[in-house]
Amino acid sequence: MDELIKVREILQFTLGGSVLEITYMIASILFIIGLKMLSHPDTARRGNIWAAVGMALAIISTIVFHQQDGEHIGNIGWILGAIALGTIIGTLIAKRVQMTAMPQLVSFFNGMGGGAAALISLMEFPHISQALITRHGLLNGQVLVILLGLMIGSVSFAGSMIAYGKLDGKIGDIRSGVLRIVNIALLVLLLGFIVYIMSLGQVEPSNVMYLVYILFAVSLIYGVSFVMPIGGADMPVVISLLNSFTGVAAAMGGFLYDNQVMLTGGILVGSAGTILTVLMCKAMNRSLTNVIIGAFGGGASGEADQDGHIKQIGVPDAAVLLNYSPRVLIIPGYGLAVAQAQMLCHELDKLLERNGVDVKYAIHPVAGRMPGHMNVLLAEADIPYDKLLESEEANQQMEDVDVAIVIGANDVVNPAAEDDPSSPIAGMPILQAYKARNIIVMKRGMGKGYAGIENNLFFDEKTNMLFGNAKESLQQVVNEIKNM
Amino acid sequence: MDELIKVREILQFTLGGSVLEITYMIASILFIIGLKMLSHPDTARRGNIWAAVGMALAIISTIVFHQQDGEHIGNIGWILGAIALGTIIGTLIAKRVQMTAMPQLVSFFNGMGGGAAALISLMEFPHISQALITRHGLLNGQVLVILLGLMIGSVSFAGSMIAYGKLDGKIGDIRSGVLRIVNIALLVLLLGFIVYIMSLGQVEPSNVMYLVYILFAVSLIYGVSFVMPIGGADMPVVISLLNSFTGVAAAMGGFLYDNQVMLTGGILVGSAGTILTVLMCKAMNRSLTNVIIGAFGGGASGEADQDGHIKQIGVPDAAVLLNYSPRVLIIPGYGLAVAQAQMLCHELDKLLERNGVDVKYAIHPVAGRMPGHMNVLLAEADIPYDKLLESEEANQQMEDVDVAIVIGANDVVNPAAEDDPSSPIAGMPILQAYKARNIIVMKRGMGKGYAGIENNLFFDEKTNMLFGNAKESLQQVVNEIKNM
Amino acid sequence: MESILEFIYVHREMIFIVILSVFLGIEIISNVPSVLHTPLMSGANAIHGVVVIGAIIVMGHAETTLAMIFGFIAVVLGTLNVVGGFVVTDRMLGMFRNKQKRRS
Amino acid sequence: MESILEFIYVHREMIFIVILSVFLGIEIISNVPSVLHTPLMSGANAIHGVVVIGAIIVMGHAETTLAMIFGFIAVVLGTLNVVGGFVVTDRMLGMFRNKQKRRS
Ligand SMILES: NC(=O)c1ccc[n+]([C@@H]2O[C@H](COP(=O)([O-])OP(=O)(O)OC[C@H]3O[C@@H](n4cnc5c(N)ncnc54)[C@H](OP(=O)(O)O)[C@@H]3O)[C@@H](O)[C@H]2O)c1
Ligand SMILES: NC(=O)c1ccc[n+]([C@@H]2O[C@H](COP(=O)([O-])OP(=O)(O)OC[C@H]3O[C@@H](n4cnc5c(N)ncnc54)[C@H](OP(=O)(O)O)[C@@H]3O)[C@@H](O)[C@H]2O)c1
Repeated sequence: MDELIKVREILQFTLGGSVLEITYMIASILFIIGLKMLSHPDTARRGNIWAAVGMALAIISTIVFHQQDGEHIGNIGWILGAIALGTIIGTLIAKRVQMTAMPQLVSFFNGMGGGAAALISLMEFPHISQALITRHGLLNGQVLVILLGLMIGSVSFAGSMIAYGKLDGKIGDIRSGVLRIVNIALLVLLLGFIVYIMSLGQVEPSNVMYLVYILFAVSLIYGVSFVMPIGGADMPVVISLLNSFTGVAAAMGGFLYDNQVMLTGGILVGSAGTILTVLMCKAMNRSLTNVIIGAFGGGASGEADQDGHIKQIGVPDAAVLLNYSPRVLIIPGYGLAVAQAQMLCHELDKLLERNGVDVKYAIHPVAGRMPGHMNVLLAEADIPYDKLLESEEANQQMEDVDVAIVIGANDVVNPAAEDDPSSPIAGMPILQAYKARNIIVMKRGMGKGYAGIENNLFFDEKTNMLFGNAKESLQQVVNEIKNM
Repeated sequence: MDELIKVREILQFTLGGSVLEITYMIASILFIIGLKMLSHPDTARRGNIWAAVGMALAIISTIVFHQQDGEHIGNIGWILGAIALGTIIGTLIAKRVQMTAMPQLVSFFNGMGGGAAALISLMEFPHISQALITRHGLLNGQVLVILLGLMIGSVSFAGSMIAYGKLDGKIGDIRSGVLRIVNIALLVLLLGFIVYIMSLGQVEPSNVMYLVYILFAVSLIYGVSFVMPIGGADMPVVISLLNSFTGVAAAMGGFLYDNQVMLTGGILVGSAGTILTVLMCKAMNRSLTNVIIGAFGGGASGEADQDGHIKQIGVPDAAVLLNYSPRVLIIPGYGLAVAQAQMLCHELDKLLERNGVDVKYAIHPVAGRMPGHMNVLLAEADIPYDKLLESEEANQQMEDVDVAIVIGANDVVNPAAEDDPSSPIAGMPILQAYKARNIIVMKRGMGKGYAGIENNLFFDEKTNMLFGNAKESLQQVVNEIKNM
Repeated sequence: MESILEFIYVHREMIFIVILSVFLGIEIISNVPSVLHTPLMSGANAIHGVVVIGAIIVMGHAETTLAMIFGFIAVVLGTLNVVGGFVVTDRMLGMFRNKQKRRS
Repeated sequence: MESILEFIYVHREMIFIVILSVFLGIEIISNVPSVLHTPLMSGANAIHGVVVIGAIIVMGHAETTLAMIFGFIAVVLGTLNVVGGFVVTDRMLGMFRNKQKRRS
């Protein structure tokens, strides 16, 4: 029998078909190599380009060679039009957006992929193989693949849009315990609904399309309510998770069309994305469940004693302190990114170096709002790579640091992570600025960081607060030092 | 048409068939996990067991569930008998053989696998699908897969047997430039022969079986002549290479039977084995071509000036020197392994430690005759892991070492690797024993090491030779120290 | 149950591909430094835009107007994902490419 | 030429499996410490003993005596490869298991 099948497949063989398969193989190899290169600093950019080349190959080859039941791809004009449209819009958006808005952009593009996967499922449901239906009714693999693709794609689409809105400041957080229960209920409902549809037996798929639309709608709702209660600070993790969802949705398409490049591409991203999500959580010292279920920050917890007094410092004093210290460590945080003060930071650093001060930067892995945020910003300002210390290294040297300047950072230097087990950030590895001989904190006021908790470092004996927008404060300090 | 094929496959579906496929999937997963765990020291042993479980599953499931054209596996009695026989012989050999004979054993078992693959191809050639032959003659994928499997399997079988014989001292090296040319000619001949068979057109496979037997014979000859000129010291590399060959041969069987567990298992080993081969070469600072083509050692090259005088040392003096030195470094080599002196070494080390001497071991990656040889031996003697220094670490500390005792090592401490660009070991990273304040060399006489070259270290001012079998010399030194 | 087993049987090779891809994805990523988390996420994001191929197939065989419209939207969305994803990743990596080079 | 393309077309899924396995094998091994080279080689050696499955299939469907004899030999050889390989690897690793534990 095996023979028979092979022979049938052989009869189906066409030159174009095999060229298509070969391009798909090449594309998959390029995806793998691209992903591999993307995970090493030196080769990352080239990796991205290789993957893009693979994608272009796969798309072009599909348009030229793909056949279904002996028919070539039709509507080519419209297809090329749609691709052109997508390309133009995509490039424009991607090129125009500010570096600080990168995470929401990734989320937006991710949502697009999810949406495409959902639409494909919607379109393909009525075309389920008659032979399969005669044999098993709707209880067959094709239906399962289509419905899962629909559900996962829609959740990914809706969730990504909400994540986008949140990061863009358009949507606030809804923190409510009820939503969590609703979410579990919705998920059960969705899965139950898929089982229900599949158990309908020998029906004509087009007759139950309304059920599929309901599934689509509920999935969208679930996507929204899944992301809604998660805090904005956790969005990078959520995006990474949704990213792997879209990967799986794309892979479902691979099953559907017996298309191995969709399958490998999708599953690679699905598994790599899952691991990446876990790695991100680890970097913030949290578990994935904690991110999804336990909303982070938001007033209630972590009551630090606010009785302490804070000590302010003037710009001239700060300048003197910095200029006459042998070793200075700069700790940048989210505030520096918002204030776009990275160039000034570099100016300060060069100035101090010229005056014989040893200046280093301490980069906390989750400083800012996305992983690698600080590295990207400091790199943008041309700060040499060898000046950047990773957390552990910085902490080892902290006791020898004369002045630690905390610029717009808060949570990442909050000693509560080490002292206070009830704190929402308890256990997160921090930069131990409190160990330095002197600390200067530059921020606008006594505003809280993303975790929304008080920071005892600001009340420390050794801490001097320099209030004001990071950019202005830095400018003043720089001017002061120049005039000395 | 796609539909049609799927439907045909569906008709072919049986419960047993799907159980078989599921076990194959599980087995493949276990292979992957096993291999992964095997490459980390902490999990290696468990990894081996997981892989073995996967194999057992795959074998049992094949016997129970496999069907071909609707027929189950027959001759079960004979099959079980063959398995029992293989198991008994395999276990006995594997358990009885000495640790020092491990590499030849691996080679032997590898050859068995290659032989099995070759036999399968021989058996399957007459059964090539009639439909394929009608369509393309012998120029089809099945023939290609069978012939490649035959060739690679036979080469691996014959090569492994020769490697086994060499390591076991049963076969000497034949070093001749002619053999190299013969080898290239043979390889071309083999590939040409495969092309020739495939171009025969519409013939009955059983009518050309004699050609296949010729291919088999020539492949065996090539396997022999491929390994023959390679020096015994390079056998571990060759075995690793042949190991990956057998993997590929097994994968050919996977293509033939549409059997994914054979495919994944075979290819995994094929690719992992290739990388491993490259890594091994790197550890010896050589390239793969250099191993295969450039015969190593063998008299002619590397004329060290033998005019220098050697200085001998007596056992009592050696004992005193060791006992009153603050820091001693032991450099074990192949001679220690042959003399089985690892236990005594540990005794010496404990004795010295008790007398306040700091004793460490320096492990060169290619000391001995297989990678990790020294680690295994020293571990066998219960020497704590933290006493073992890797090459680089040891070299950094070498200048502070009061006495370096070189026990049965030669090439790995030969300064010619650094000084003499014409030396066959030029460029290999060595343990820089010559930097130590004093050197004691324990060996039987002025015999050469595997590379077959003179060692200037023995003529060094600071070197003291203690001639004798490593085990006896060590015993004497230990006794002497005990009596002090 | 039987229909699930049948699905597995018929798609056994696809399932092997899935298994291998899962492990490969994990292996490839598991040692990535945290600096690269964001660009890597973004690059991976672009790769799953391969779903656009499905959209092209749908559209290429669309018969009804509805299918055409949905297909068109799907192709646009998929292309956005692919093109936007790669371009944005490239931009991100462009930021610290030069610095990283010095490191090696 | 056409028959090669046809082979690729018919076995496309198998070829994908090959591609993925190749990358996976490389990824898994690439960071192995040199101490483990020998046991790893030996363990990998045991895994390709999976060829014994092919031998079992041949023997299970053997019709002539010659096929039976060859099949029998193939199964014995394959089993030797599998069993011997795993046992010898286990023995090797047993030697330094305890030491290695302390290390972590
Ligand atoms: N990197 C990631 O991947 C990632 C992802 C998700 C969540 N997070 C979370 O984000 C947080 C990052 O910590 P962080 O220390 O970098 O930042 P942070 O804890 O969010 O604190 C930022 C501080 O900057 C100050 N600030 C804001 N705008 C400023 C301006 N223009 N000039 C000067 N100061 C300004 C704010 O105080 P004022 O209002 O008083 O000025 C605020 O306290 C962590 O909780 C982390 O877990 C990070
Ligand atoms: N580890 C691997 O994976 C591997 C693989 C392939 C090749 N190799 C090669 O093997 C060599 C290993 O270097 P090595 O320094 O360990 O060994 P070596 O260079 O082969 O030297 C061994 C020395 O031990 C002495 N010896 C032999 N039996 C002895 C005994 N019973 N008691 C005392 N001494 C004895 C011999 O001298 P006497 O005859 O004077 O006693 C000989 O000079 C390198 O060239 C390496 O590239 C290693």
